Amino acid sequence: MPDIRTLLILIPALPLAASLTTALLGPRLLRTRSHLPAVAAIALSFLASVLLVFQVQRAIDQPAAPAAEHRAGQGRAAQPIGFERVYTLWSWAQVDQAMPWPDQNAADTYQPASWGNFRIDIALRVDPLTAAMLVIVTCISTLVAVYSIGYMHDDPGYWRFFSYISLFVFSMTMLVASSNFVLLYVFWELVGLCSYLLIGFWFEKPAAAAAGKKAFLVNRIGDFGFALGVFLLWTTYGTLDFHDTWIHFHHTWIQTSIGVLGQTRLAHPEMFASGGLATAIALLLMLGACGKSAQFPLHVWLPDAMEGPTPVSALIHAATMVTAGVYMVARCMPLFAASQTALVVVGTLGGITALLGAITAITQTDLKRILAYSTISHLGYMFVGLSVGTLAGVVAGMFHLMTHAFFKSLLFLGAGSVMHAMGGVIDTRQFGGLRRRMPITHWTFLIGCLAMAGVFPFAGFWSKDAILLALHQRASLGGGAAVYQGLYLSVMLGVVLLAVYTFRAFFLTFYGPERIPPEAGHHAHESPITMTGPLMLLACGAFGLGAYFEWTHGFEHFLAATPSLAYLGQRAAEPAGEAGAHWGVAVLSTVMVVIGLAIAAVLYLGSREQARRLARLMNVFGLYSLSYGKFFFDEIYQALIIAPLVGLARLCAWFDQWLIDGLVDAGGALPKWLGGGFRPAQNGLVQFYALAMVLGLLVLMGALVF
Amino acid sequence: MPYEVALLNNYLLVGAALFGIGLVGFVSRRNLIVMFLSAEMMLQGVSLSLVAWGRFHNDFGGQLLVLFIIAVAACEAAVALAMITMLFRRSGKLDAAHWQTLREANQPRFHEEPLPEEFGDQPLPWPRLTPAGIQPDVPREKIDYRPKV
Amino acid sequence: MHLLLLLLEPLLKIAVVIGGLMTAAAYLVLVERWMAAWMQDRLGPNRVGIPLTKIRLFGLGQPIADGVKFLCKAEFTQEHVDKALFLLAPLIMFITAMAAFAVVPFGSVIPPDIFPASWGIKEPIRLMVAPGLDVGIIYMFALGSIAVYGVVLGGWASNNKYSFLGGLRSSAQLVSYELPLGLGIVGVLLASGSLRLDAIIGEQARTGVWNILTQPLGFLVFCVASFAEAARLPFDLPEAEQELVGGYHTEYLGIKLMMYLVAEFLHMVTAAFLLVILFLGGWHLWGLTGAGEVVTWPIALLRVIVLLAKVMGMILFFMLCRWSWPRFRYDQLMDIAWKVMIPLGLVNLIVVATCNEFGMPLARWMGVSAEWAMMAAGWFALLASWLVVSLLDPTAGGNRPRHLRPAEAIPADWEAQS
Amino acid sequence: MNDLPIIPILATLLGGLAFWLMLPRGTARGRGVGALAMAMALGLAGSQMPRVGDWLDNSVFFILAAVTIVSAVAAVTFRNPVYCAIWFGQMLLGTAGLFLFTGAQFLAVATTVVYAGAILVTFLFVLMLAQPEGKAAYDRVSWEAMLAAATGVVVVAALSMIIGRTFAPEGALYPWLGMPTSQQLAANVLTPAHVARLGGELFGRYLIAIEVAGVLLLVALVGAAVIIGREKR
Repeated sequence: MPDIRTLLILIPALPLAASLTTALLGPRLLRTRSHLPAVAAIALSFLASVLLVFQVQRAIDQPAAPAAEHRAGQGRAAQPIGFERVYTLWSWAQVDQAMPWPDQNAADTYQPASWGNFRIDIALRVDPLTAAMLVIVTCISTLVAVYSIGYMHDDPGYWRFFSYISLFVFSMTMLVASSNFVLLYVFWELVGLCSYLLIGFWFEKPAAAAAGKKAFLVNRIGDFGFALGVFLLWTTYGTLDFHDTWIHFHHTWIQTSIGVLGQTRLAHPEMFASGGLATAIALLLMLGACGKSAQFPLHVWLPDAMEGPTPVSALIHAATMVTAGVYMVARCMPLFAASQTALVVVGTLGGITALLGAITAITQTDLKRILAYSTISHLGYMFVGLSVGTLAGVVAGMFHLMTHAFFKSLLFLGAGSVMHAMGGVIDTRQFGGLRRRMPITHWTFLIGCLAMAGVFPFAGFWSKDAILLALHQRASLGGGAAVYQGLYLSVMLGVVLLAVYTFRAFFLTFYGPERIPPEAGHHAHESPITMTGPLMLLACGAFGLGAYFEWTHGFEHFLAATPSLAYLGQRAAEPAGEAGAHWGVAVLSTVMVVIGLAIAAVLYLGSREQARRLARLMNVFGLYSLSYGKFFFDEIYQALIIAPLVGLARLCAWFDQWLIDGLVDAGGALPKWLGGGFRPAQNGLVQFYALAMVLGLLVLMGALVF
Repeated sequence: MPYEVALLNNYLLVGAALFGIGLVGFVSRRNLIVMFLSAEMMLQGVSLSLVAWGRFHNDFGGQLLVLFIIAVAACEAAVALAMITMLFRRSGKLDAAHWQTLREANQPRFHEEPLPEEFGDQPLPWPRLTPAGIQPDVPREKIDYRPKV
Repeated sequence: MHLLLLLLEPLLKIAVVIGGLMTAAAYLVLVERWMAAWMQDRLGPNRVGIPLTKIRLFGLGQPIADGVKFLCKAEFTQEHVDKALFLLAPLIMFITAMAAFAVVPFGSVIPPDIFPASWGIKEPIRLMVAPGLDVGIIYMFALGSIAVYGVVLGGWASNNKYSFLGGLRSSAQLVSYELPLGLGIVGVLLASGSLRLDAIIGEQARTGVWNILTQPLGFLVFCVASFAEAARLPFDLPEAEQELVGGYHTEYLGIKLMMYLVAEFLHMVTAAFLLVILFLGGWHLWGLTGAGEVVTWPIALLRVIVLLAKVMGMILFFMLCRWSWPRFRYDQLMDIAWKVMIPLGLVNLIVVATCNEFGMPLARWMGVSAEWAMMAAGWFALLASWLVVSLLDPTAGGNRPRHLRPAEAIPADWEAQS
Repeated sequence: MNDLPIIPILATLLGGLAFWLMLPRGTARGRGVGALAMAMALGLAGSQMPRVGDWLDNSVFFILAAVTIVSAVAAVTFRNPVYCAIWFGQMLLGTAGLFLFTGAQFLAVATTVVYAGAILVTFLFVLMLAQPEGKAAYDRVSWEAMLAAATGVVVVAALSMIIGRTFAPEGALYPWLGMPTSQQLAANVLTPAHVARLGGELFGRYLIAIEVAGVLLLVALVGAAVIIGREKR
């Protein structure tokens, strides 16, 4: 069994190699075989991730590593807790003493001498959080890549697609495996780039190009916040590493730097910044997460991103990339935990997003868009879970992240299958009753819907339940309890909406009279095995994964070995799990789901006349329009931000064109005008040139003589 | 003045004179071939000085430098004659002033003053021989016309 | 007194050389005519003897009569010629031809002991006009290249198409054949290590091996090239009577024509001298002349006689060749120079250089002395080159008139295209 | 102002005037005057030059120098390019003589051989391309004859001034210029084994340079062939 280091390097390296290979050889050599390197590399990457999880699990079970023993007792480093390994491959940049020691902080004697050394190591880390993310990412990627073989089979950009997908897998795995904020930021941007490339994969299509651009620009806002957060981190902590840095010197380990999320700092919470500074850092990081994970003010790009190929929607815009924000918040939980305000803000944003997405999803007619809003909503749940700020909350959020990855990619791929069969049509008004034509898609989609709606015992039930439970517990404690109570209620309400829109989409697609759009042509049949195979595998995951982990508590225990979360668990007074509350929450949520399911069935399984009537009724107060118009976010942004900016840009353009360019042109005209005076010298006569040379010679000789 | 110094002095003066004469030729003459010869003449002037200095310093370096000058002059001759031929093929004359293509766009061409009449292109007469029979009925100009030998 | 003596010696030598050469040239014309007559099985000039008597003296008076005739011709300059250059051209030709003999040794030395002691001559007197010139052979080359001007200028100044064609032909021919001429010499220079002709003879005499024995290929190349340089048949295209009515001297007559003709003969004599000196050992003859610097006067005399005899033999060979081969066509002439003689000269040069550098190891390996090794290499090179040349035959290509196929034919509007 | 060098200045000015008169200007007027003035200028200049050695040396040198300079002037001022080439050839011979006079035997003959070949080809070009009678306008009319002559005179005057200053008796630069004795000269640059020493230097100290010169010749050959060959298409 390969060691952890090898596995950790292999996981990103294989997709990178595949990406380069496909990019270089794809257009000429591989062509329709372009999937081979990508699928093979991602599958191997998945295998390596699974092995890595086993290695990590074994390391957790074993006593602390010998190296750690050596480190123990040095300086202020505490006995390490949890499991983490950092492998520094090489140093990318190093500037010693890039920042002076802050005098006002002189009393703080914890800082080692290397404070302010700006160094960026290409350092890979592995801890349970990373390992879990790696498995989720590579697993979904493998299945989606296999699915894409069928889905993209006659696309002219076949090689390009697989090159991008491999590049994305590389970036995403590096993102979760990187061990400092700079690398995190770099790969954060790189997944953004992949997202942009893949949204605009069919760049000839104006809508796709515009959607790619929009995603990129909206993400820039978030990334701006993220970058500011990183700067603030640097000025606050004097390092950007997650981990403590040790060097081996004279047979002893010497701690040279205390990482932002290093063991030492975790063991001494007073070393974290506090107050306004902590809130600022957390909120800036949260802004980045909002952008990447499509949270409330910045969620507008995700529905448009559905212009990309459906596998991309499934992989990037449902299962993996959009969860990068969740991962980041989970990773930086100690920083968030340092500020109660920040946690409340995160929770509020998540709650707003969850409700907003759910309400919007109810009235959408585009199948993929319904799923997109649902994704937004679920991401909101995850943030709500994280905002609890306890181990249970974080685990619940991450648990939901995992189950959501499975059932949402299942649903997206199912939608893709439908879309494939319908010849690219995805508007639910144009087709229906497909259950007989596409049985496998139908059944797997059903499982996905059940899982998403959170029906017992499907995966979604358990993770959603965990979030609700964590909220419930938190609400019973002090400090913003009212906010968490509100969040709890709104999530409960969201569960109803969730069930409604999920089954609305399901019924609209697979029930009712059979309708097939003319575009479908001869495609209107079940999809090939490369597409249905992943569907079935994902359905298995969506069905059993939640229950398995809930019963074994495997996921929870595994994640709890992550150092930062472990300290969180240690510190926070974990309220004793009251079985009654647990059961109460579960029953309540199940009731909610049943209500929602019933509403959907009544409205959409039959004649759908009620649905129309209800829509008219709702629209009396403009509610239907509000939902159908996606709360008019795009229009509001257009009016409030884009239009003033365009005006400003026009002003700048005028300024540039007339004043700046005028000055520059004047600067250019001056030599031209001066040169005009010398033009006669350039008369093309060789003799004249020779004479000029002689005159120059004479000047030189004159200098010699006189 | 000692012999060696006088020799050097005189050689340098002759070299300078050759250089100057070649210079005047290069600047004023318009025939490409004559310009080429003038350039060579300047090289000769320099060569003369080099040889004299070499002797004055009791060193072969001057002579060897002249040897290299000869080599370079040979290269120059090869390339220059090739170019002269090409230019002649294009324009039909050896006039350096004809080739003003590289002048600035708004600069006028070299203005050629018309030659006085007496230097016009007069045909060379054929040798006048005693008529041996009836004179052919051809105009006189045609008989006498003789652009080139 | 010293200065006068210093001047006297070369002046005396110059006088002897000029006088001798002029006479020799005149009588060589006679010899050539006899030779031609002999080869064509007729009598040749045999009538002119002592004027106003019946004494014929085998026609020995013929050159004198020719000279008198030339001198007495009307000195007529045509109207259409370029008068200055028309006069200058034969002068250049004649002067360069004469001046070339400044560095030619006519023997080795005159020992000082035959002069009266009162004359104060201590050093042996070298039998050449300019013994101090260290660049002898290149000097001859320089004069040879100046001589071309005589031909070209004469052709051009005559203002006559045939003359001009002759001049152009001659310049191309002479420029082309200067290269094999030089290549042929370089081998000899490598072997003897000097540019002086007397040093070259001395080296051959010292080793006793004439250069023709070690460098037959060089001799071949040099011989052919010197035929061409002297514009002797079969290389006499510049003045081919049948084509150019005499070439560059069509318009010449009288003393100017004589200068041309004498100069041509002198070229042949120069070529013969050079061949003898460079390749045939000069004044050296095995067992007769010795090899040392210091000689007694009979040996000195013998050396002069040997040298002149060899030269006479070469001249006869030249004349023999004249009536033995037809004239080359012009393209063949050029092919021989560029495709045969220059490569052969290069081969010779490489062989000689290799022998010079690795001669001793080669000889040791072959178990013979260095001279024998060089000879073997030289003759092997000759045979191999001869084989290669006769197999490939670079000059064979243009022997038939080429008929232009329609595709190759020049289009009617070629002028507009070009 | 008594030490103003009257005669050299006069010679220079006269030479410039003569040059202008002799250059082709589209008219034949004044050419004879120019030639006369040139002869006077050269005579004046020669009278100011220091003597070299005994009368034989002197006469040889001054004859060679006169031939060279006169030929050079003629080569530049003759209208017929054929004559220009001939005069140029004579100038070369004069230069070769000067080389020989200063002991550079090899250079003398090498100059003659190489330039005779090169100039011969040039000469043929003249014969074939130029209008041989010098009838062409560009042979008849110079470009800015006066300006050119004036520039030439200034250049020569400046050069002569520099030379004169260097060797002026009062400047007396030459004592420390390291003048070799005649024995040293005879052992080195005037050695009887002239060519051997020259060759030794050439293939010893200047080996790289001679290789580079060879490459340069090759490149020039190829370049000339390319320039000519391209035009034929």
